[in-house]
Amino acid sequence: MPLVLTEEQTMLQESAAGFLAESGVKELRRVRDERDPDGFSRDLWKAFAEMGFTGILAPEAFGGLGLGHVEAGVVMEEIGRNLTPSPFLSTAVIGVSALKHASEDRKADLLPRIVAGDLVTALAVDEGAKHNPARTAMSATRSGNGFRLDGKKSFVVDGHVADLMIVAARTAGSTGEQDGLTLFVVDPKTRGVSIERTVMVDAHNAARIDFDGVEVDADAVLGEVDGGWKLLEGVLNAGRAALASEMVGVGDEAFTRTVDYLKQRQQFGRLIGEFQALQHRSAHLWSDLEVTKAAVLKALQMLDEAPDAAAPYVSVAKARAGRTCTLAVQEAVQMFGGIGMTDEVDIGLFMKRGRVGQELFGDDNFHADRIARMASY
Amino acid sequence: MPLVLTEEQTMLQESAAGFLAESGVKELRRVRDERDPDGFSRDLWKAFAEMGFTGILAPEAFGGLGLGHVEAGVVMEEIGRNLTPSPFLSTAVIGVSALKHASEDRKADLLPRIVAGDLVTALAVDEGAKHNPARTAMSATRSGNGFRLDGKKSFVVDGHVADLMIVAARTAGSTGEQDGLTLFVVDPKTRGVSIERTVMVDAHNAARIDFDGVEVDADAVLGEVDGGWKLLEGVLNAGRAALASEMVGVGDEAFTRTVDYLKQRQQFGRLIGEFQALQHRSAHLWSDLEVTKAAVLKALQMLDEAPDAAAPYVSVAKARAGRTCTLAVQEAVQMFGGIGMTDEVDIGLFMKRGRVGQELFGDDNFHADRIARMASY
Amino acid sequence: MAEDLEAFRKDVRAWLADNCPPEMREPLKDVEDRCWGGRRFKFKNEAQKLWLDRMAAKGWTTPEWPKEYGGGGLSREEAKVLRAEMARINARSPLDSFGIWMLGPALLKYGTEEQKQKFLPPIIRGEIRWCQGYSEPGAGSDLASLQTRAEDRGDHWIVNGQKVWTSYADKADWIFCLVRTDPAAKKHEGISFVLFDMETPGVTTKPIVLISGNSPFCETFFDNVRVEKENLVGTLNKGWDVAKYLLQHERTMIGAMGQAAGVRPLGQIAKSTVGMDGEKLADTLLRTDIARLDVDLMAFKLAMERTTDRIKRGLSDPAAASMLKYYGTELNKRQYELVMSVGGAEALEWESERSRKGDDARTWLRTKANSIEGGTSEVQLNIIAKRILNLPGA
Amino acid sequence: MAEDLEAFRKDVRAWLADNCPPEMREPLKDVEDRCWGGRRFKFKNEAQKLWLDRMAAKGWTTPEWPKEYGGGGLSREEAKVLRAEMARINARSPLDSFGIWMLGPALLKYGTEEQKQKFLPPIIRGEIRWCQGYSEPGAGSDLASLQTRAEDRGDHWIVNGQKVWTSYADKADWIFCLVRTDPAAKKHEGISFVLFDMETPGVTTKPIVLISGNSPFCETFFDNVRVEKENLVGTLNKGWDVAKYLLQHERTMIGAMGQAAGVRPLGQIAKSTVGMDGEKLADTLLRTDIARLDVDLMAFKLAMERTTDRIKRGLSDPAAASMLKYYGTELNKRQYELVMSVGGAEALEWESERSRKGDDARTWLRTKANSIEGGTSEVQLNIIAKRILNLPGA
Repeated sequence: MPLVLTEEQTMLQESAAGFLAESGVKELRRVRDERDPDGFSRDLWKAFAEMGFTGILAPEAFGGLGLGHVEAGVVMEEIGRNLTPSPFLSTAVIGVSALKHASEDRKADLLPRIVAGDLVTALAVDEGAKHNPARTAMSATRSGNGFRLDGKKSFVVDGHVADLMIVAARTAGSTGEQDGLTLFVVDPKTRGVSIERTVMVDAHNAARIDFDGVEVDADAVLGEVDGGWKLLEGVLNAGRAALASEMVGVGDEAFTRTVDYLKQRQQFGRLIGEFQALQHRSAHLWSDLEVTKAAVLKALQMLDEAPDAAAPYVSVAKARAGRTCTLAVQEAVQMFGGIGMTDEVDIGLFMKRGRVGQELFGDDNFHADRIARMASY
Repeated sequence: MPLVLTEEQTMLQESAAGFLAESGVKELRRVRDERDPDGFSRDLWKAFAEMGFTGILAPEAFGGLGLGHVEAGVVMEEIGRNLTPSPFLSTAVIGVSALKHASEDRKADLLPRIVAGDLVTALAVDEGAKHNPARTAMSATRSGNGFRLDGKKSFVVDGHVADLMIVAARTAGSTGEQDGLTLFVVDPKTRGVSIERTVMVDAHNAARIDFDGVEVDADAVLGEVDGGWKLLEGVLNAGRAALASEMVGVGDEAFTRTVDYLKQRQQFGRLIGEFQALQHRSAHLWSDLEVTKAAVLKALQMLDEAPDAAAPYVSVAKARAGRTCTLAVQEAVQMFGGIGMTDEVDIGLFMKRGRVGQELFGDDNFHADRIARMASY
Repeated sequence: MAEDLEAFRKDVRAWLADNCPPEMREPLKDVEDRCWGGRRFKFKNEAQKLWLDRMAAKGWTTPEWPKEYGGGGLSREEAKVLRAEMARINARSPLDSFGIWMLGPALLKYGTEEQKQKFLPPIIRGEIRWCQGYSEPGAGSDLASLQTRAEDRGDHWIVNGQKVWTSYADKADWIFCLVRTDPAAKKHEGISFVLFDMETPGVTTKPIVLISGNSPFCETFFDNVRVEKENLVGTLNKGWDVAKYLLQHERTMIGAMGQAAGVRPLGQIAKSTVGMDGEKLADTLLRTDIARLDVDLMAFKLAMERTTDRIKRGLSDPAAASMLKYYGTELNKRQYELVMSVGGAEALEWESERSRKGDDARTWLRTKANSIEGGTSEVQLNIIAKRILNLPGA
Repeated sequence: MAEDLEAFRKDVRAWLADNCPPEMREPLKDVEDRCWGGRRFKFKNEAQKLWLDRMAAKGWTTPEWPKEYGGGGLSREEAKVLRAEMARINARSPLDSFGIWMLGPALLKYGTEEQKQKFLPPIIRGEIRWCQGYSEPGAGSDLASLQTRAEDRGDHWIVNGQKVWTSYADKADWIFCLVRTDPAAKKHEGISFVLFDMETPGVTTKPIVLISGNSPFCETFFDNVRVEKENLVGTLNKGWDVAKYLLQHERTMIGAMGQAAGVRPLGQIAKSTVGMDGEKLADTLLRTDIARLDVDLMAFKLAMERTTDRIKRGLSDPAAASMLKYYGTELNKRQYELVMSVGGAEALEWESERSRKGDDARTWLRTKANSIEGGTSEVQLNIIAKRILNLPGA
């Protein structure tokens, strides 16, 4: 597969770019400043559905477009450029990737509602301050016909607006082990579930969720009991690659705005873009972005073509996206100077989103570490 | 103690600078190109003695100057600037630091000969490719009235010209433990010692030494049996700080020559020093060197004033010197361009010495790791 | 000498034990807990006011300033002892003040005797709060191109123009300000350094909301503001000298900020967020970054010490302040990137109690300004290239 | 299509099995083992010559060059299969050649039919070894200021001047060379791209000893050297176009060098030099640097692929080659710093068998030239700033 978008993918990119640029960064400001209770616009999400975006990964049999991760990544990149708050990552990417492993009945029930923009999902996996799924401690003990869930989850994207949660819990083994994990589909309205929305630095959705003796039926299990690791990793990898794509959008847009600014701002009687030191730093950053774009596209392609071999590519993509986006937003703020420190200008918003994207589903350290582990050193 | 040289130390610096600049980098070239069997000039070493440098750390009672590590560092920095091959580090710094712990008789025998420039010593501690004294595996087993040494040492500075070796061996405990090490004073001519000179990239002295059933008397022990760790660490710290000082000299001289070159070399119709990108990189490097100089001077002062508390300062100094010197020589070669790649110009010699200095007695990773261990994280 | 110091230490310790209220030995809960003084300042509690008054009475809000103006008159060594003893009991700073950090040193060097008598005591006692009027919309790094005009009206000037990045202008009582007194002169010439009351008619301020969510800075507008000529500091049209002197103070201060902040050791915090694997942090990459930062923080602290010691010996480099400013602020930014990395998801929370209302995140964002304010990193590098390295065209 | 490729793969595999001598499947012991061809080349052994001749006969020393000149005539996909199959059996490159890497592509684009007929076949067969005459003592990065003059004498030129950094000029048979044919024109104008035999009277060479101890480059002197006009490539006075085209090839090649070198995975080597602590390298800081390098190496490999794919789609960026050159060479330098770090004291030995005669150290030193030759990193960044980012004055 050549490392370029196909014609269809390029068309999708253009349509996503046009659609999302309409509301642009203003939408994030609205959500933040109005303290929107949902943290995103239901109308805009419906428009996502009308554009077909919600169903990119869903099979055609369930109303979706039956496209792949490359296409999802294309949309994510434009979301990144516009900092659009939406449940696209949690629902259209992660939710659909997870629910593909559900029973036919459940798929027939849930997927069309996701595609229609009527159902939001959330993945509850992290428990500590840092992403580390193998360290899942939350317990799921057999109880009656099903399981009883006890534990705490944090950094659950769209957790406070989710109609349905996918929850990783431990049915066997001990903290730190990959074996013994099981995924559950849980209704957030179940007794014992308490949800606290956590307002984040980037004004995107996240929540902490407590599970206190939450009873679920046996058919809440997604995949196999004790064998949830592989499924979870697959779902996470889909999320990581999509997020990497979003971060390329964030970093690239911050970079583009910075280069534009360099061509306008005067200091010492010259355009600051004339200063060679800034030229070299910009040229380095452009190179860095190009290399990262290749890594991210490859990861998305691998998820479509050879998902079982995708893990190292996904880690390279997420690690690179984390570092490159960080560099891009740092250079942006520094080159904008004082004005870049003000809330009036958008640049700071890119820095904030970049930071959250870096942390979500494993930062660059987590993923470089994974590369080292895979090579067993 | 203020972080500046005293008047006396400044005078010493000036005299060392003048003395060593006389032969300058030419001396290293001579040693290398003539394949000097000693790897240094005996005459020059005698001149070191006449200047009093050999006795800087030796007590006055034994003919030395009774000065401190700051003064030794002052000389080392000038050695670095001129890349002077000499046994100053192995003998006047490390040898004297170690032999200060010998019996009065032995001190009376050895120290005056060192001060006179008649005796060269070598410390044999490393065994693997990377510095790691706790991993010492070489064994010293009780045998008759003394010990029997078996094992291999590498990267022994001045090992092939030493008149006397200080050898770390294990009398108890196992590899990786600090307890159970003992230091021995060994005559290189003892039966069972075989020495291979290893020609190094920087044309400075080093050797591999095999000990095959080498018998030594009980009074060969320096310090206490099984309790050599603290003594060894003290001696190594003296060597590390002195080496850090040498590396400041190497890096600073490479930097000075580079800045001079920037003011002479024309490209694109301008002096290359006019290009802002090179100006900023040079200014950064100057700042980096200033910070490192502070760290190195402090380490030397601590060795003189509070040696038991010196370890973290020594590690900061050696780690900083390693990184800064590496950056300095890299920038030097890049800014000199093609001509910097030729043997005709000296810059490459600074890069080579910088690399060896980085590796000797622990590179910057080793020492940053030590800082982390001291803070137990 | 050493004995005198020990005696002094004993006295200080005893005095602090008696005079520092227990509430003032608690760590700051947030930035709101800092004492800035000034005409309109609202003390958090009785203890805060007591602590300020007692310290001010001894002159210890400015330990090294001359006694004649109300300062402590301490030697550098004694001041060090005082700081050490305060640190020992975790005593809070009695007074944070741009008057102390910035204007004071400039007045001591360039002020007339009358100006010193008039302005220094209220600074020391925390009665007048000052702000700085340097930057303008078109003149950020390029201060010399500033436009605020002061028209000569005999015994006073009439000032018109606009400043930005005036720290706490909305809370300050007086401003020290660069104005152009000779419009014909170019660049660095024709600028003067003047002082005036923020309540003078024609002065208005508008807070700037920062990405950290805070508003420590303002835009400040001058519309026919009357400034008395007696409030000129230094020579007419030579305000640039005063500003440069003062900038050096500011640079050293900003460079040192990360040090003063007293960040908890990252290695220890990381233990709880990433866990241990034997004797090492389980995230070995994070451990690497923390260890390398610790090496550099320690080295930078020593570099600050060395610079002070070199200045004392008359060995100061012309651009030492630029070096400390550049290196210190870049280091501080790196430190706070790691604070965020160590804090993980928790540090990203913006309003929760758990995250102390986003304290880490807000401080992280705030550090990004360190390498911009008081002369950008790029400007510092230019200065070093020119004044230290003498590179052509720098 | 895919089936055709599979059939081709089978054929290649069988042919290689029959035709690649076992000696040519051993890793290179040192650089001396490489086959450069040329009139004066001494083959190491019979197998080396056999391997070259067999591959040349198939045109597979230049798999994608047209068959009419003796090339392989393969499609890009087929060439990829050939490389993969060669890699599978660790087959050595049959021929290293600046003729293949650099001159050939330029001739294919700018050469006349006669020039192609004359020069390409001997390149493919390894009969003529070429060197490059670009840089001059005063014109390193600033190629346009070159001074070597070619005086018009009707059917030929007389060339006088000096070149530096001529790769293996002392071993090459012919040179491709930039000379100034119009001394009145300025900078990039008035330069022509010409070819001539190194045995022409008036050509002398002098090897340059490098810091690696090797001498792959020479100074080359031209003293009234006669060059036939038929050996002009491209248009008179427009040699800059040819040079630029060729530089792009060179850049991509230099950028890719680290990849092609086939360095052993550092993580594995480090296991033996620093040991393991559980499942991780005992030196966690070294582990960090290796892991980050591995991430970047993998990403860079993908960036090269992507660039090729983009060019095929007509999406090439004007300065993509500059990006690959800049990024690849800096990465390669970083990689070799780590090679030295992983190798420790052993890698510092310069002559021992143990260190393969200082192979790591010499290669490490050699990599420092990567970011200088073929346009420095600084020049690449200038090009990107100008051609991609359109920054003012770049």
